[in-house]
Amino acid sequence: MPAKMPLDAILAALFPAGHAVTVAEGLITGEGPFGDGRLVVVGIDGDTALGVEGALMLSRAVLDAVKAGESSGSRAPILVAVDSDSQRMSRRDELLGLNECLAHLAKALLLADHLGHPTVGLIYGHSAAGAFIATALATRVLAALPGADPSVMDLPSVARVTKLPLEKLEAMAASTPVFAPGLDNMVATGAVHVVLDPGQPLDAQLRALIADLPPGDIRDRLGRERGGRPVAQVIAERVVSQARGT
Amino acid sequence: MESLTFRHTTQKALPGTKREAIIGVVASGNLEVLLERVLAPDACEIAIETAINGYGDVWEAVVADFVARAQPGGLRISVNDGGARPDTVSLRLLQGVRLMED
Amino acid sequence: MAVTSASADPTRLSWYEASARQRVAAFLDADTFQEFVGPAERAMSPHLPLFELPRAFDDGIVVGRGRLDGRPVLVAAQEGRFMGGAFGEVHGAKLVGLLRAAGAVTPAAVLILFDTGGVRLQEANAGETAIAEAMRAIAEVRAAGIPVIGLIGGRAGAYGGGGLIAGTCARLAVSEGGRISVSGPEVIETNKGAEEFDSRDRALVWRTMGGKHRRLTGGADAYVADTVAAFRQAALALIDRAPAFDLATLEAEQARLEARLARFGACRDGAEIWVRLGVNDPDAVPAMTDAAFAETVAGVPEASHDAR
Amino acid sequence: MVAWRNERAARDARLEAGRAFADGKVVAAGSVTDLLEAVLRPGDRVCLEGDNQKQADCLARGLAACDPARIHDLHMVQSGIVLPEHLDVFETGVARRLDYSYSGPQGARIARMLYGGQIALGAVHTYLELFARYFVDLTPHVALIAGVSADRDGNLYTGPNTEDTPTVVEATHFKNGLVIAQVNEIVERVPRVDIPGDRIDFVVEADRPFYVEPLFTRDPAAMTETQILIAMMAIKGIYAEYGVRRLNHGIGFGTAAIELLLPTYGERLGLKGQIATHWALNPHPTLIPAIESGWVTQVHCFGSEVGMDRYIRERPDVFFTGSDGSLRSNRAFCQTAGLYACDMFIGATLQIDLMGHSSTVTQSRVAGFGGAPNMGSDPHGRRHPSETWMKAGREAQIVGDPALMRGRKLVVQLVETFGEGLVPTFVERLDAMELARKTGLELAPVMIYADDVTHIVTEEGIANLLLCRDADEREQAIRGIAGYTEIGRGRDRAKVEALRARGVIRRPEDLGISPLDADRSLLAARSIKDLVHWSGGLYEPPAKFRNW
Repeated sequence: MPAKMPLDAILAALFPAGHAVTVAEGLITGEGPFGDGRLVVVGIDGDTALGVEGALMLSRAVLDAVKAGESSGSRAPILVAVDSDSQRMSRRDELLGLNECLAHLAKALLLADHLGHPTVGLIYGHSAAGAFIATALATRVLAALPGADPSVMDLPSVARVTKLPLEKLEAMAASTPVFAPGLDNMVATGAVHVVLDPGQPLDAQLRALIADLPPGDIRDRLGRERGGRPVAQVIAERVVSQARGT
Repeated sequence: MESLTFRHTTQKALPGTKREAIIGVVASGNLEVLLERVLAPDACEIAIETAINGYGDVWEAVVADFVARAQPGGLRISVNDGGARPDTVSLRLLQGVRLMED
Repeated sequence: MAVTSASADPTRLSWYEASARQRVAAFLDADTFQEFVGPAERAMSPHLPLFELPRAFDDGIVVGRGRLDGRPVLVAAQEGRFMGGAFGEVHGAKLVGLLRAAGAVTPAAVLILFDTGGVRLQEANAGETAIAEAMRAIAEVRAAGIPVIGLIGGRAGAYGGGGLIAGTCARLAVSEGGRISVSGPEVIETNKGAEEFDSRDRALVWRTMGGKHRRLTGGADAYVADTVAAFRQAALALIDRAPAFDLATLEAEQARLEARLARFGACRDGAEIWVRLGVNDPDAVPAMTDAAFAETVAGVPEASHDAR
Repeated sequence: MVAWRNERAARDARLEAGRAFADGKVVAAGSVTDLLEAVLRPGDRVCLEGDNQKQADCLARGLAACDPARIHDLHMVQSGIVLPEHLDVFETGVARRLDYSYSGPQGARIARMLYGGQIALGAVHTYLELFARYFVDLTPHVALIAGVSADRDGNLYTGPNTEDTPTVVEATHFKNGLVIAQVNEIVERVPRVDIPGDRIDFVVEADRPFYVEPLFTRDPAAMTETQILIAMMAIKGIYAEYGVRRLNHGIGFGTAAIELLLPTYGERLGLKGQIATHWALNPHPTLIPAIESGWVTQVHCFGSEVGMDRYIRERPDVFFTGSDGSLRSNRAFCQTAGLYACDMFIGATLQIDLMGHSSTVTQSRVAGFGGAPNMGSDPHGRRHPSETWMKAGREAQIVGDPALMRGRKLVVQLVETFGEGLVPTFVERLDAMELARKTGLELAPVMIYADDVTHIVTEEGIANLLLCRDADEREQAIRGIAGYTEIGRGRDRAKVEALRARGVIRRPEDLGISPLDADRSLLAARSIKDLVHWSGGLYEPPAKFRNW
């Protein structure tokens, strides 16, 4: 597996003229000059687990960007950069309503998108489960860098839950992208739209993505085309067409 | 997993006009039964997908008793089984037939 | 308490006990439900056979249209007993398709009857992606002015991605048995140890993520008895009280959740939070009858809001 | 000259040795092992109170920690092998011989240790049988018992779980033995005196409250349609048919379903007051709806049940309670009541053979007996009539002068044809016989012998074995309700139909019951929470049964 590209290097490549993006306790916020305007960056760095405080801090940053867009009339693109753990697993987080906080973060990103902010996810390290859904997966388009390692659950844990031998799961994982961890499988599923080329300027690649945003949610189509989710699009379309019929 | 199919000839068609019904849930020790009125009035086909291998003769007996008792002529019955006991299978089959008779 | 005969009024059916199909049939106006991609279409999981696992004709979710007090609605109901109601490829695609259809058919509401442990591990990537798709679709449906209402009272609760989808809905109704959470108690215990969360302490589980706790803290907007009729009444009331999906709502939610962390961030237990919310006898909350609990909720301003 | 006081002198010597670790009668929890090493002698018969529920766990830990060089080859004579420590003592050599009754939670380990020869097994008893032997040839030298509280004089309050304690103390104290009690707390004055202080030699204040397992709590949420169907058949085909008023229930889901159907299905059949009024039974939470609906006149208990204490206190018309208000249970008396004063025992089992012998033993588990064989036997010492008993007697009577007829106790096995994991309940040969062969037991551990069984109820029907006139009929009656097990499929269909025509076999439809009506909505309570509601909030279920 290629090495993970560090956040510093990513930011340097995105903002050749410098930026005001900071990382505090693993939470990324800030912005920098981008093309004619600015690029807002939020995210998670350093394999950090996302808890209630972190989710609300990121959602605050997203809503601030939306507010700025309201007043300026210019909808800045929002980049959600992720190298995270899963959601923080603790009694306290659940007690305080982690599901609401994560959903709120996702809703903030979806609202930004709805109001015209281009939203782009960038997974450059690990991410999993609720943290992934609330961040990078809540953007219009999700890009990855080689070395990214998204997953829902690692294979030993899958083995424990499904009571299948690890060796068998490993063998199955080689041919079945639908359950196995790893970037290639998330690409095949359609969750990750594109893998960027670290050898080319990142800012240009990002600008190209923003210029050519898909019109809506095309992840199930990608999943069918790439073979990682063979039937989802067909089923969803069948539901839509039956619902539209009388 | 094991697939089993049984075909029976019945003495009569199952009364009622309902085209389709489903009962039960696939879970441990439980099953779902999908009934469709798509066959000739004296024919019944029962296709089973079961999670537990090696009980073909028990299924055969359960199905034969069910057909003799319910006379489900005209029905194609499809079963997804999560390892239900024979009495649960019989019960679900009868519950399904009752829905089709409505 | 329900002491009913087999032929009793189906709306008195226990929500917790009922199957997804029973819930839908008894929840909607009688005989109005029309299913999309029904069981006879045999839209089953293409992946479960690899794991030697049995499939279900509906992949554990029922979707379709019907009427609620005469108003047209779209409805999805998860079957918590099949694979824990978990999101697989087909399961998730059916929900996503229903939500996308809402934009075209403009129902009075979309109702999601949650009963899920989250992502189906055997189809984890498909399930996780479908959850993201569903959340995006809900945002679009809500932005179009159509309320999306979640109902939670099944045996599997609303866990994992299910908890996130629930948090994306405009309104939520929950019963005592309903649980809403991201990580389940067993998952937390497995990862962090029994000192962090003893999953066998059921009372603790419910104080942490159960229906009463969620209602008192504003994590759900209605608390209902465990009957289909009660959920139906709650859904009808919530449809007309759904907040808009706009900046004002999300700013209000941001403030609401920040205030929650500030006030209760140091609490270790649900009962501590209830005290700070002004509940006189927090130890009595778990055993409270539905009526007494409704009275308690009425005295807690934080429980009711438009910030979701 | 013959010495007549050797035992008394030995007892006094033990007492004296023990006093070094006591303040009066009171011993600190940390000194238990020292105390035991002082008072025990190699080869002693020791009763370590392990009841069905209440466990002298602090004393068990102390005993397990004894130095096997000093204390060894003990002969344990106790009803329950429940805690790991109960078997640890055999691994260290502290104990060698064992006579016991019940070993549910340790059933697998005890089987391994029996096969491995680590335990010299005397016998697996029924409760009453073991209690009886305490007074004849298994009298303990030392008894280690458990109670809720004691005063400094040793007056003991057992709490609602009195269970075996009076019997054990009676046999030990009055025959020169030493009694050591662990209590949760030492108090100025006990709520009531269950055991007078002069029968208690040492009192240990335990480091934590004694362990009690909620053995009798069956969650209505887990009851299946099949169990409900079987319960409906039992109520209509047996309780109503024989007018069974005085009875004992086993602890399975089937009988719990019956308890929950009394106020609904039973009410509908007009049976209130006609059946199930007087009970020998632990305080089953699932009996609450029937009690609250006025079905139950009285209940005597073997022991208590976790969470039921407050409820019982508020229902003294129904339960036996002390002057302090809490339940007074007594296993020996309740077993006797079940044996002689009940007209029916109904319970489940794991295996039934073609004659109707039943056993809960499998080759990998030796669960022991507990009380079922007493309850589930027809006592030849009974001399009082009842309608139920006489009707059963008439059905069984085939020869002789009717004036010399005696009644029969109903012994009913309530089973599903397949158990967990599709394991058939009906078998050609009981696993118990293989176990007996492998471990060299003289008696196969049969739970209930065929000649005691009067009825078997499965989801397929009721077999009335009283009406069977020969072994072949009996076999076909059993095959005829054995469903799709190999035994069931091996039936002679013509013979089975003939038995059905005679009423020996009755199918649900013969009883006017449709399997399609067996619905969970018939249960008076469908969850533990419902039981709490029925009890008016008095029932306090343990955490693991809560869903709120």
